[in-house]
Amino acid sequence: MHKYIFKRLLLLIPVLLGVTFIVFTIMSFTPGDPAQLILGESAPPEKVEELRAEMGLDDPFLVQYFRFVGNALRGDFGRSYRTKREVFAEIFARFPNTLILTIVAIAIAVAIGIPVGIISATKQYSLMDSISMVGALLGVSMPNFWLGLMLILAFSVGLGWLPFAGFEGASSIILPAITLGTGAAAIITRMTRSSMLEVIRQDYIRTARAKGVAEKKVVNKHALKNALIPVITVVGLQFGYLLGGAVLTETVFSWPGVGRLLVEAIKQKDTPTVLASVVFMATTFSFVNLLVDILYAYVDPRIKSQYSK
Amino acid sequence: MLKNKKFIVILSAIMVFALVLTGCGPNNPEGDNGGGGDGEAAKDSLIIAQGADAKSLDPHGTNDQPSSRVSKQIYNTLVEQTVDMELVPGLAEEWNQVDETTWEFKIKEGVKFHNGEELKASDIKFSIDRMLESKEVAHIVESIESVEIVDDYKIIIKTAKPFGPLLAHLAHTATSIVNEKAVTEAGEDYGQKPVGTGPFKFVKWDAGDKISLERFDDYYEGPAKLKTVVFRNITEGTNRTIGLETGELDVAYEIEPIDKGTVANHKDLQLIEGPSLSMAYIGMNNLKEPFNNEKVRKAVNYAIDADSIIESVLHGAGQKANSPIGPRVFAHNDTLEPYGYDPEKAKELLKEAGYENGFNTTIWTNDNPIRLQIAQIAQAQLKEIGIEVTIEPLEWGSYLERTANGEHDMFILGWVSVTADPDYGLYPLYHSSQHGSGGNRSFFTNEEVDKFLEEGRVAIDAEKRAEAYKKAQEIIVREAPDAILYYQTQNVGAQKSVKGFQLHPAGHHSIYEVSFE
Amino acid sequence: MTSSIAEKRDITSKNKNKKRSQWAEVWRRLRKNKMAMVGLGILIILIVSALSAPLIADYEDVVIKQDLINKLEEPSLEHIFGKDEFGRDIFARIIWGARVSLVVGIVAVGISVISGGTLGAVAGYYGGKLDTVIMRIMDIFLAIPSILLAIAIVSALGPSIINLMIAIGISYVPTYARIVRASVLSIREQEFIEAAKAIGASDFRIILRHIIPNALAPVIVQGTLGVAGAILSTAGLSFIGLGIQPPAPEWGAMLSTSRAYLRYAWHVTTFPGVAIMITILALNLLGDGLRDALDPRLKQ
Amino acid sequence: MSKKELLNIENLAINYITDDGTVKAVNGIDIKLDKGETLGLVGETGAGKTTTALGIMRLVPNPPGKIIEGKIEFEGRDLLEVEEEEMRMIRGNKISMIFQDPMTSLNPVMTVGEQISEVIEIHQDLNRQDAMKKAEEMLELVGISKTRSNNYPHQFSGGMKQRVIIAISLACNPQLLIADEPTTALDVTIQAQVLDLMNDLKEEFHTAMILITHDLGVVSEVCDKVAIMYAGEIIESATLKQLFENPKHPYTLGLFGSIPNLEEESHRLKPIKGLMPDPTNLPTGCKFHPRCPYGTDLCSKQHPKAIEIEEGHRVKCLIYEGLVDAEVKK
Repeated sequence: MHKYIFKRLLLLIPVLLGVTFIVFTIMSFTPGDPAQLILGESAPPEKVEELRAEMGLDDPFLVQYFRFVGNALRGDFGRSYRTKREVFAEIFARFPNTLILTIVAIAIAVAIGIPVGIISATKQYSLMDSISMVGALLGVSMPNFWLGLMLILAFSVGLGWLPFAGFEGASSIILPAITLGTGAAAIITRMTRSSMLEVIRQDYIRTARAKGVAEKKVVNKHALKNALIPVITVVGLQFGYLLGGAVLTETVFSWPGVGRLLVEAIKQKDTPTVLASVVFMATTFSFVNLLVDILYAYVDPRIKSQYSK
Repeated sequence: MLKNKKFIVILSAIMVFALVLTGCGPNNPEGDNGGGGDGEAAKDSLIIAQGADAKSLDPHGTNDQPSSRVSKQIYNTLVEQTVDMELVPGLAEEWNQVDETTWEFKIKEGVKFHNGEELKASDIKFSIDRMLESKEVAHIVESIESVEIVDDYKIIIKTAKPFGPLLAHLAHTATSIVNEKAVTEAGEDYGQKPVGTGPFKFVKWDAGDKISLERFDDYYEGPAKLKTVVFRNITEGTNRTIGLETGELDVAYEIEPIDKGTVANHKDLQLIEGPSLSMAYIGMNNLKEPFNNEKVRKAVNYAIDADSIIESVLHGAGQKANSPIGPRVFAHNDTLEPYGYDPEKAKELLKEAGYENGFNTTIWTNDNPIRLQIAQIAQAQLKEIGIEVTIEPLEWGSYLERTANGEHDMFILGWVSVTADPDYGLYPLYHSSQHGSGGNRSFFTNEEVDKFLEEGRVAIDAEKRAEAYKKAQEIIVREAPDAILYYQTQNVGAQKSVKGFQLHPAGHHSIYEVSFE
Repeated sequence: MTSSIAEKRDITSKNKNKKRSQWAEVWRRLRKNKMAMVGLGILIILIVSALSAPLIADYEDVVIKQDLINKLEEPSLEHIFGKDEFGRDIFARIIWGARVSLVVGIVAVGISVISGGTLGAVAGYYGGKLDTVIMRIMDIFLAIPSILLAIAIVSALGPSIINLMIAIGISYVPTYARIVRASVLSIREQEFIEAAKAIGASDFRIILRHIIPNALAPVIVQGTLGVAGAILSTAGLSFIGLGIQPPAPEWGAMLSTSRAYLRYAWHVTTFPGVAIMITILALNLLGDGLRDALDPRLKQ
Repeated sequence: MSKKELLNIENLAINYITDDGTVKAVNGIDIKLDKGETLGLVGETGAGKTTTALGIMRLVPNPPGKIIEGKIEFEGRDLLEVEEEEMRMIRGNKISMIFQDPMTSLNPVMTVGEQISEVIEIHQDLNRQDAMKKAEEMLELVGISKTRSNNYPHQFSGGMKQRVIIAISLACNPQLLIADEPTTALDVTIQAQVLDLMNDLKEEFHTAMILITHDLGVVSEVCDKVAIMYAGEIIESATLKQLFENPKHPYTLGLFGSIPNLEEESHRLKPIKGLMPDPTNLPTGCKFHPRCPYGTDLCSKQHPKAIEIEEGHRVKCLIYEGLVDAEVKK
């Protein structure tokens, strides 16, 4: 198992190299001159040239890339073109906000999705099942920025219960997390339901029933653990998806997260910020994947024995 | 079983890591952010929302509006510009012009920086030298050749050539005076650790979220009335209004046009409106067919109904422009007649120019929603005279780069004459030396205009300058290198309990006088 | 020798027959799924109205023609969905918007299916180093959140309908590569592939004729849901200012540009929002139905 | 009802109601079983054997399955009448079942020890540790080292898994064991071992057993009585001896004809022609008539009654009702 984890961590290196290379390429070979952007709408060409040279933008592409890699290996991601701030400090200030938003959102999604999915699977074709499935379908169908705007109107303007924006204490996370988590909740509900329906048909569930195991226990002990295996994958995938997709929610709620920083940085061709944010995201994403795989092993002994090999 | 234990250890390690990370997030619930106009007696904390986070609080490191709005509270400039655009002493007590290129400034004594240092002539020399080194703001002070320290409270500024608008430039927020020691100590991180002489000192910056300032008790003009000021970053325009309504914000900049009525009619809120120094225009590439033909450019001017744009896009928050610089800017030429909306005349001009059947062209814009709307209206109106326009939204980066390269046909941009001096408002946009990235993206070339703009720049005598600029405006409007649309009215929404808030036409409003009733 | 070839051929042709009847079987099962048929029905209505949009409203005179005096007009008999902030008929824009949204969704998914599918098929079929290289590259793409990849690509290429489709398409390539690779791996081991190899069919032919049709089921399901995802992604991109060029009507852009009017003119956001929801709902219902219908374990 | 009688099924009918039509899986069957006795339930795939077994356990999946009528008397009580909770206390305790496929019948995420001890915990008043101890004993009993009780199913071979299942089913010393083709999924060599083990344990615990199989060879080794099922009906039932020496029903004869017999010289196997009828569309009259070499017009119209031709030997065929004239030969 250790060996497996080590191997996976090792794999992160080529992935990060690849990710940065792709992003660096996109940032370098597309129109838009960072120097021009820094200097704004009125900047004499010589000034722009001067700044380009100073920023090292005139060096060959590969030189620039490897300079970045070299510095990054020493923990130096450089300074933002826009804010002049150390990119690492900036991201470290904002990434946790995105992470906490995503974690709360996924927690809400799991807390809703799994129980509702189970209930709706065990009571297949019941009213409860229909209601939750319709709810789940609406959940995945709604553009989430729209949902967010309406939640603000309902809970901040209408009822005055919750803050409308920003990160001002614990209550401000509720609306953005719901906005971000709704889609995932819906997907997890559907996945849990179908996985549960699948598992409940299995022979070993029949065996359990034939042993006289109470129905409740059949569901919670025998079926659930098996049904969770594909659900864990989905939760992991959704986590990654939410982490990246948080940008819309962050914009609606003026959430000080890294998604908004990244979009802003992409638009402003702030390459150091873009690279560092993507590295952070990709690393987190890979960690989540690893966590999912470890959880797998925890739930499914077959997979565990595979890892040990 | 043992394996399970290991698993739990790993899992908890990851959880702890996540918690540590998240623990770094803000966890200081704002104590008193309510009080939507209910007049709490002791309220002395102001929360202001603007649409973007400041980039840097190093005034010499950036020249963007969101940063200036915060910097304005932290720093002072030698000369200051009142809300009526009058130049008054700031850190300089008085000044006089020794000769055409030499200015002597006497600096106020006893001015303290937030770090306790006293303001000395050396700080001013250091600041101006630093500006000259800065890529971002050097153009504002580029006329300055040298700063000489006479004594601790007297300096002499020399310009290479006579430079008329020097005082206005020294009032620009980008010429804020910084403390040499603080800058040296903070090094590259100065943008996050600003130290100025202003009425509020910097406390904390939650990146992307808010900047907290605190009253500076040793402010040389006496302490401000508010104890703390927080600048929050609320991106969505409609949400700023919502924040005012819920009482979570005290002041919100740039209320969306559609929301103005809501704020104005709200029992606890007030809408403060006033002129600004910004102008919006549709540029045309004067080097490219068919816009190299003056008649075509004029036809475009006649075809576009600026009033309907002001009405539907800005909900009336604008004034039809008759010149590239607005009435608040020095030497605005108020005798010029704006092109009226006259599609018939436009068609006639097109016919004269040989485009009886119109032509196809493109209009570029960035993703600014106002500009996108203008583009759509312009598209519809130009269609009336037979010009088929395709709208191409571009990313800001490529927009700047490609318009600088002259790849465009038409484009939409705006310009703010921050210094309220025509040099700032006209030179970059219309002088032939500024083609492309310099700011003249219409590639307008007119020797006479060049001459007048240079004249206005070097002349010291106000009347002489005014005359040159008025003539320049006349030619520019006549030759119509672009279609000037409107001067934008700026607005701010605030709780009714907020008193003493005054709009500054340049967009960065001083909070010094603000208080709660 | 000859007999063995004949035999193999027999197997392949039998397999083909099996295929045909299999699709009939899928359709039979799908038809019985009421929800899936509702979804399919909605989609057919959408497609028909998208195709007949020019008959319903003229693009130049209704869809993009502004009427600033009557902007934000409430729904009425004449304009059943009301008018938008430029005084354009929302109903007409939604009908025309169906074209844009469906085309964007389908083409984007087409791009990801074709490129992802090819990569996945090649990786799965040849295995070995080629597989490793392709899949590692896919892993790299997967590690970049897809919406961010799309944002980067659109902002690099500039927002236009084609770039939007390319961006969304590329960002989902790894998903399809993985799906196709997985099913190819399982199909590769099956006997009829051995048989086809034995009669000397080229790799290309085997992939095209045997592997791809057999790997189609999961791709169809994922693709149906993918169209829904692409429509939502387009809406999201519009929201952060990377949508398609105005004044072309696209639901996401309609929804996001009119969000400022949400509180004052309910109809301006409601109709495009509902249009998106119904479409996504229909695609999901159909996708779920297809999943069930294509799942051999449910055959009983 | 004799004192020895354990199970008495009368006129049991089970349907599966699907969109494609109603499947009459079990169609009015009667089974009697005494304590300690072994009944072989023989038939082709789809004859309704497994459904019968699930019916006894009351585990017919509902929907789509439904017990339409009949009674299942176990120790004198009709199982179709008892409460679900009580039924649960019977399952795994008084009646237990071994399923066909050992590969899928064990929960992959629980250790085999847990899976055995669970049944003990439910039905016997033992705490977890004691139950586990008992489970380990059971493992030893079926020939698996108790050290492996912490292992998961995937670490066992098919035969071993079936042994685990046998351990589960016998852990509570049931009165009746239903074994649904317990060896079909196993290798031939393993089959014999597993069968022997079951037989030994059954003898040891005095358990009655219903052995579901399509293998007459297995039946001859293990069973006391045999019932032949065809299309949801028992068409012939008899003692082992009666049936093997004197099979009556043309279908039974067909079954014998389709297995090679080493003792008798026979030149060719005679498989039963045709296929099992479509369960949603069963033939009228005698269900076997389309495939029956003696089938007549009447066979397609009249449903045969069960005729007892000697004590304990019942046949459902119009020939033995005297309505069809034919001489049935091997």
